Amino acid sequence: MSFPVVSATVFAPLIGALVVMCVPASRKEVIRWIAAVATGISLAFAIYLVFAYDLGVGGVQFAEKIDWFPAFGIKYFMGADGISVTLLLLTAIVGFTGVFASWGIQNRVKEYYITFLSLTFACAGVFAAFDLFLLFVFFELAVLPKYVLISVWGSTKKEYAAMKLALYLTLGGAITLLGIFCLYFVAGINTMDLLELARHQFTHNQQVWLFALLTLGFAVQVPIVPLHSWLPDAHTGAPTAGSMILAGVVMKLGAYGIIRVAIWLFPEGAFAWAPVVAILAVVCVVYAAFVAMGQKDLKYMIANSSISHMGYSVLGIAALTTAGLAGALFQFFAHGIMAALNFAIAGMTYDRTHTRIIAAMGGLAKVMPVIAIAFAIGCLASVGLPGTASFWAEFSVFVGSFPIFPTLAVLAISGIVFTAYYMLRAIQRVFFEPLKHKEFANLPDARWYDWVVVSVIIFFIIAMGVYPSLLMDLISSGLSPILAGLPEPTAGGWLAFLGGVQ
Amino acid sequence: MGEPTTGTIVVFSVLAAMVIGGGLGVVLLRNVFHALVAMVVCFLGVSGVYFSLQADFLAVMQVLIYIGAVAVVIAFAVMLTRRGKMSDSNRFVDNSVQLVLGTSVAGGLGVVLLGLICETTWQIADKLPATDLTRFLGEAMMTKLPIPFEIAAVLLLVALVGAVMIALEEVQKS
Amino acid sequence: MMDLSCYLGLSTLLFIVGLFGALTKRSAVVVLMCIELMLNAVNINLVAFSRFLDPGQLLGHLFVIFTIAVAAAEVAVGIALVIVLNRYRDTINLDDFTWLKG
Amino acid sequence: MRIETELLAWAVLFLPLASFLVISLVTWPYKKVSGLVTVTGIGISAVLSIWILSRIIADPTPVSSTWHWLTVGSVKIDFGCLIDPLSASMMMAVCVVSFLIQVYSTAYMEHDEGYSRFFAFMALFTFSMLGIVLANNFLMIYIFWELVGLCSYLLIGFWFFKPAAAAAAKKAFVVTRFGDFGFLLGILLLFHFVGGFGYGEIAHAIESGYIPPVWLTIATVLVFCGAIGKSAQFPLHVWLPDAMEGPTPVSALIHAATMVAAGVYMVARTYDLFHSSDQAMLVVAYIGGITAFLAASMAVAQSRMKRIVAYSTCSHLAYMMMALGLGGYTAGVFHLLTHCFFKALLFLSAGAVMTLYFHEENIWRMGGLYRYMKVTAIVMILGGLSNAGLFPFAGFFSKDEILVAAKESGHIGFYWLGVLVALFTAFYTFRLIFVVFFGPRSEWSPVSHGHGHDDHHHEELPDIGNPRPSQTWKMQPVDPAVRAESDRHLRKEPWAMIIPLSILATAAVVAGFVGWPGLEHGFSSFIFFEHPHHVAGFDIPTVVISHIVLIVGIGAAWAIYGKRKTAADPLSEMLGPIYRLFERKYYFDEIYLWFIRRFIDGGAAVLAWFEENVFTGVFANGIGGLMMEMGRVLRLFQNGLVQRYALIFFLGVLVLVIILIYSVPGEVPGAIAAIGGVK
Amino acid sequence: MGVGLLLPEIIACIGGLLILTERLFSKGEPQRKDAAWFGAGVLIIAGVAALRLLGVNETAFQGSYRVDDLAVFFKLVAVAAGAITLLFAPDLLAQRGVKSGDFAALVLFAATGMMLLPSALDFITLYISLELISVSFYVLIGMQRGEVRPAEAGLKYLLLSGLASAVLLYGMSLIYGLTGSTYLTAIRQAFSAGEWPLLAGVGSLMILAGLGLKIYLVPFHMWAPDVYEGAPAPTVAFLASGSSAAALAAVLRLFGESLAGLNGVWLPVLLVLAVVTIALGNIVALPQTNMKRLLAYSSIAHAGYILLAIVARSSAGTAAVMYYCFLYAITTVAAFGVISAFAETSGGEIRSFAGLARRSPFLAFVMLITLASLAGVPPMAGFMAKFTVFAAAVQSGYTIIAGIALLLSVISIYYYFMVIKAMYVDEPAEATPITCGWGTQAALIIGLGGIILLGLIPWPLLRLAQEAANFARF
Repeated sequence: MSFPVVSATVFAPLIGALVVMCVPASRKEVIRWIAAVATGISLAFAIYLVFAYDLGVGGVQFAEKIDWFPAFGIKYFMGADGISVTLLLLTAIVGFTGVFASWGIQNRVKEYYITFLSLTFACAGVFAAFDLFLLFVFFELAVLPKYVLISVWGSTKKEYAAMKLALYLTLGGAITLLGIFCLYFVAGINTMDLLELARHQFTHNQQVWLFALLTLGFAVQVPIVPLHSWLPDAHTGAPTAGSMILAGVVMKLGAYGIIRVAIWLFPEGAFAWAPVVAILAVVCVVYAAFVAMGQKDLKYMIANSSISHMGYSVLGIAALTTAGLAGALFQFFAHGIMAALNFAIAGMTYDRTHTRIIAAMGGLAKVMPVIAIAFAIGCLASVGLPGTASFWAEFSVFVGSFPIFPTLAVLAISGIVFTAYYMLRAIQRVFFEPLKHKEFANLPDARWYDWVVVSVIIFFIIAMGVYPSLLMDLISSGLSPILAGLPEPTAGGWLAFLGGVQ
Repeated sequence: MGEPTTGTIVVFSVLAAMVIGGGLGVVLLRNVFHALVAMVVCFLGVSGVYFSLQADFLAVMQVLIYIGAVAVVIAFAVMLTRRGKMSDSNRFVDNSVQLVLGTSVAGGLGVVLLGLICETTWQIADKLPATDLTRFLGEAMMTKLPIPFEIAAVLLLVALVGAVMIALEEVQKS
Repeated sequence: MMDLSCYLGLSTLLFIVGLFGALTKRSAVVVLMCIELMLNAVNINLVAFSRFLDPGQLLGHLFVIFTIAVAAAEVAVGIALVIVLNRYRDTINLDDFTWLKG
Repeated sequence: MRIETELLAWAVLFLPLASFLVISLVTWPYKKVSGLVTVTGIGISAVLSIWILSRIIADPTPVSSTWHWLTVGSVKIDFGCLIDPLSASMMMAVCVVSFLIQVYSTAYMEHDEGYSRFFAFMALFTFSMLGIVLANNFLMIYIFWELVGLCSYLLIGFWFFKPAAAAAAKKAFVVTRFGDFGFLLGILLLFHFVGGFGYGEIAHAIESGYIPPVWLTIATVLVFCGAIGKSAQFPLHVWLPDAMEGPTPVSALIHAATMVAAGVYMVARTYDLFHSSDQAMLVVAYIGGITAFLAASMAVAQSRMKRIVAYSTCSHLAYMMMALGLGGYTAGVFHLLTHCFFKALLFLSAGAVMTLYFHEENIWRMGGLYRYMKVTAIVMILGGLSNAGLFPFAGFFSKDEILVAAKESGHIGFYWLGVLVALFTAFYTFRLIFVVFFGPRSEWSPVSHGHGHDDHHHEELPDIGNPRPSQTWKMQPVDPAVRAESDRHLRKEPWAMIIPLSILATAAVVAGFVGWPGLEHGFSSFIFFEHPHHVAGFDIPTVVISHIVLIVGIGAAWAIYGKRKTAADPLSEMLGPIYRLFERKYYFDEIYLWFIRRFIDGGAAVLAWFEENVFTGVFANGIGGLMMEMGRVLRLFQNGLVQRYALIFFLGVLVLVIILIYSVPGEVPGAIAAIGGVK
Repeated sequence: MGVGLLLPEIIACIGGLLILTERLFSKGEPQRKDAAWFGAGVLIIAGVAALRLLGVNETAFQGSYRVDDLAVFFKLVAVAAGAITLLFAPDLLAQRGVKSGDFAALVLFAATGMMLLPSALDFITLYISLELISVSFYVLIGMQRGEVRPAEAGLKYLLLSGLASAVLLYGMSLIYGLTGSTYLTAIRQAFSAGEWPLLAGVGSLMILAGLGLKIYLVPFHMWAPDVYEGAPAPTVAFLASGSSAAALAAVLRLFGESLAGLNGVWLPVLLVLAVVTIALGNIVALPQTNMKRLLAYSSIAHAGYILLAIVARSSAGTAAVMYYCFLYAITTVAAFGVISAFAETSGGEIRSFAGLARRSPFLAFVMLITLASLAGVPPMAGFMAKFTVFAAAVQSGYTIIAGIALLLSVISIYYYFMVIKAMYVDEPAEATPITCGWGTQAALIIGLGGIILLGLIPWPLLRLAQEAANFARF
């Protein structure tokens, strides 16, 4: 087997963590740089994958297979198809910038970076695993670091938030695990290899129920309303980089699971449940948007807006059309980096002003122009402005879902207005208007490491906004096998009455 | 094995009376010494039962061990831990719930077991046991069950040493 | 001679009496005594069975030998513990031993 | 060698973007350089655009070029430009006007610390508008549409530290976004039926009737929503007056050439679509008519210079919409082009007045300024005449064509509405001019704060609104001596202002001649829909009517304001409540605000409460707490009494035995098998 | 080769005797630890001897004793648990004035019992080995002096398991009476017809109750929390890991094989009790403030998981049980190793864990991994164990039961993570760093390595278990 690029991408942060373990806790600078290098290597590999992946060939490339747990036909099967590559890139970006976003942390730096790096590792692993068990292992692997990260370095209600997150995610994990057992024994071909499982023909009933079970499990992680209650607290409680990776990557794990496992293995089930999923998705979009509007705390607002944005993804998934799914996956990437940016900014302002209450800030743009501009870009990205990656994501979700669920799509699209409303209001109240407090008058603007975070993320936001096909083609090629199993999409199943465009 | 003769019936009822009476005595007598004596009576009754079952060896062992060892040890324990007036040294628990529930559970279990035992049919093998029982048992012990035999030895050792470890050094200390 | 169920009934009664005492008596020593009663009941069972059902092997007899030994051992240790507790707490009433709970 | 036209077009499009990038990445620390970059960048674009226009005039066959941009499943997305007479001339107008505004701004923004930022944004703004102009498919137009929205946000909120400006920027973006919501839906609907975004494809689909008529109408109306938002048509016009919080050049750019023009241009651009559905056309016409009247009437009662001009813009755009809705394609587009020039002129001159006059905006603090700023006054009067549509000014030709078109369309009601609006136009335009330049100086005129123009944005001048007799005595009249002193600080217009102003003035005067009725190869034979629409000559009655109206309007203005003594608006006395209605903009803002507060914010608050108390309170904490309580209760069984434990032990045994007895022995009892679940 | 089969037990037993005799002649100053380490060595040798028995598949002493891989596997569990315990025990006992010799000897005897029990193929051997374990533990629990709690715990354990063994015996006597034999094989044949009187059911239930006490089966679990809290940590470590494993082996033999004909009776009972056990263990653990009690309830919950695998009644299930026992043994021993390293002075209050990460990163890390493993967080061993168990349950069709169990297991995250929080988030009451003897360190490192390695490379051990399970029939 040639050099295991995928494993290298995934494991680089873990190795970094192990190295950090060996460094005395007092050498903070060294530790930070080790972390930066580790994630940097991972990022480099991820970018290499993006360009090395052969679209002509398609399918799973750079595969690495080792028997691990033969009793259950479990393999260590890592690989990369278009989707994995995209999401690995996302993870690498967020991980890399996350390291710099937490450069300012002084308290227990060593443990911090160990936790953070292992979290990055776990998330990356999910996207690269093509063995169901392995995927689940990475999935669960992420819970503990999240808990520690939030409960040790978090801020408001951190312990409550951390525990809530742990419980919710474990709940989701438990349901998923049950689903995995069922599908494993129902298939009865003694393998956890996704490719082989995808080839196996499940009966219609099996598909319907297994899809429901697995999706329910993954939905907690997405999160889909009403299983979302953990998210705002967790995102708010987490330290800056924690929020970044939570919103940027962790939220994607669940939705990725839905696509990679539930839909791929059980297309008919997906088709049967699509209307329900779609309705929930729209509820996410609109409900979360309104909740975000009602928030006084900046991070709570961003967190809720994240739920709203993931709603678009789920809608695209429910549409089960190429455009819809591609849009959903592109939204993973777009929202991933965009949310990371927003949380990074929220963190920077919090570090300086020591408040997150929107009303308490104001006029900061004069004091910290760079941060203000970055936040503006982040907000505009989340408004889905053309020129940012999010535009393409949302647009193709709309294109993909509109013919299937016209009415729901219209409701979802109305979200763009609300988003604009509260996002711009946030900018206005935080950065515009005259300076509210004199003591804010001489706060420092972005430091060099803030510059790294901001510039890297903004670069990708704009680059993918201008040249989306780089990832879109990867995603489409990754989707082709999944779509192959899907029946021909038709308007809204039993929800056709929602709008007879057909 | 034919119908029981009146003699056996009488003997059995006497023994039964000793056993049950002794048992009840342990539970009901207010003075713990009397309870102890009742227990001895009960044990004697049991060994009598063994005799009636042609288990002479066991009967003897019963007397030796239970009455010769167990009862004595318990007697020591009662001595060592005695306090207050003896006449009221063997009381029921105060907690009435415990009392009621305990009684009813025990009673219930008894009813159920007795009922089931009565309605169960046993395949009686009508043939007599070996004549020299002790020998038979000894051989069986050595051929069939050497392991339990050894373990029993270890177990008794453990018990002895353990008892010493737990209690004795305390005595020296204090 | 008497038939089997008489012996079984007898042993059951003894068992129940012992159980009753074990559940309701206050003094640890008496509870130990009651447990002994229960074991005796079992022994009656075993002996009766082996007499009536397999006179050939008399496994019950063998079993009884061991139960008697074990019973003795248990009593020894139990008494030791009771004495220790009595030394600390100046009581052998089980309902006083509630330091450990919850 | 000959350079391809589309290549030139791309150059025109991307030069402003380039200058934006250069400024924001490189030259932002150096004010002068940044200004220069934008001016040169857009200057070159202007030259190129004129060149392109000349080529198109020579050979009007449309040129287009396309890059493939993105493929999502079956969706193909192109990035292409379409150069035909319409886009070429619009491009020319945009570039030229924008260029002149940039030049003007170098003087206007001289003392602003955001100088570089300003020019960067202006360049981006121009780029976005050019994108709309050149777009050859709906998605692309939508993209640049949004970018225009972004730029307007950035520029209106340019002085973000002014609460009013920040609020106005947000308002503009969100309100137009509301229109874009419809626009996007329309595009998606069309795509759903057509399977593509290109104008060509859609036109073809319409011809071959792929689209059911009812859906066609719906789609068209939805697309028009976009135009309503951007062109500030009723009922989404509310953002427009607030948008005046931005620097004047921005207002000029927004209102003359770019943002609001985009709506009209889009309708003209996609005219196949609109023309294919009569109901949609009617909608356009009605919206236009209503807005034209509303805006004109509001303009009558405003007291802030820029707002008056802004409403005038609004009503003129509505005019164009009306024309397009009534099938007067050429007329509408023609008015769009001429309007670019004279409206830019009006704004810039208004800006000149303000910047020279200590950044005072309230016309009631002015008066008799003619003798201080003659050039400005003259160009403004020229612009005003063009605006009011006096022969032979540019406005005249286009306006008359619209009236003629209305007449021909048979909807005579719109004709008279147009006339009425013309009357209003004449009146408010000259109300403005008379109050500002003639008559006595207002006794509340501001005094100079020395030359410290840098900090002038920070202090908010008290807004006296329209002083009414009831209010006049409350004011603190300025001591004449002080005023005389400060008047000495009044500057003359710098050349950077004079030159653009005069160029625009010339354009405003002569631009109309290209549309001289009956002219061979005139405008009507250059830009037309389907077939050229030739007018033999002037439609005399219309000309007469419009001039009567004009004279009446100006006369009334003179009668009321020309000879006024006080700084009170006599009209408020005459009209009373109606005046108040005009002044308060028909209370649209109040109504909308009430709606938003009540439903949007209210709903948000309710849902936030719900989130906190139901999802968190009941679901999460509730279940957790329940578990914990169960734990505490069950814990009580573990009370340390060993006999209690024994009791529970034997209770367990007893219960099990009893269950055993009462359950069917043998196979696994049915109930339990059920628990076991299914294999 | 009768004796050869008994080699491990004999080694352990003789080791114990040697230590005792040495005690007689030595001054026995309490600081000596060598006896314990000697004991550990003996156990390791016994383990080696046991390993050599792998693959031999013989029944001896007229069918009363059987050595097959299943038995050997459980012997190994006992050996491992005992050896690790003996490594870290003396560090604590030395402070408590307990002669490590006494402790070691008793551990060896208990281990002997634990090694015999899985091989016992008739009631008598089974009962006597069980009692050997119990009696040794009465002493192990109660021997620590200078404190009353151990004695109280000891007495409670003694009384309850005395009653339990009375019930067990009664049940055995009934079965004996109905089948005329105490040999499991004979009993198996007797019930193979599937026809059986009600009394047989009662008897099997009584046996279940008697053994249920040892395997924490609700409602026979009540002793566990008190004993865990009262007894010294090393004792609990061995009790929680070894004795329940041995008892489970007995359950496998008895119910899986010899009472298979009666499964109409005990299968549903176990099914329900398993769920109840999981629920109760997890829920009552929530409000606990004492680490040892908390672990007691977690043991109860884990017993429930294991029961699911027993209920599955497939070779996969049996394998899962064995596998789980091994991993759980190591994990628990490690956990109590940490407790005995520092928390015993405070009686194991969770409060005393506050800020452990500052005071001793090593201990905190071990505890972290251990708790993660108990909580079933991959890639720790505990996760793999849970995985196999639930897989077995689902495979046998108990999908819904498994689902309920999984959901209940989510609760456990709360209390495990609360401890993690205490260790890593809270501020330490006193900042004095904690040092632990190298015996403890060695034990903990072994435990840590076991947890992580067996989690990452679960296959070899699981294969062993599966092969054992495949010919656990007799």
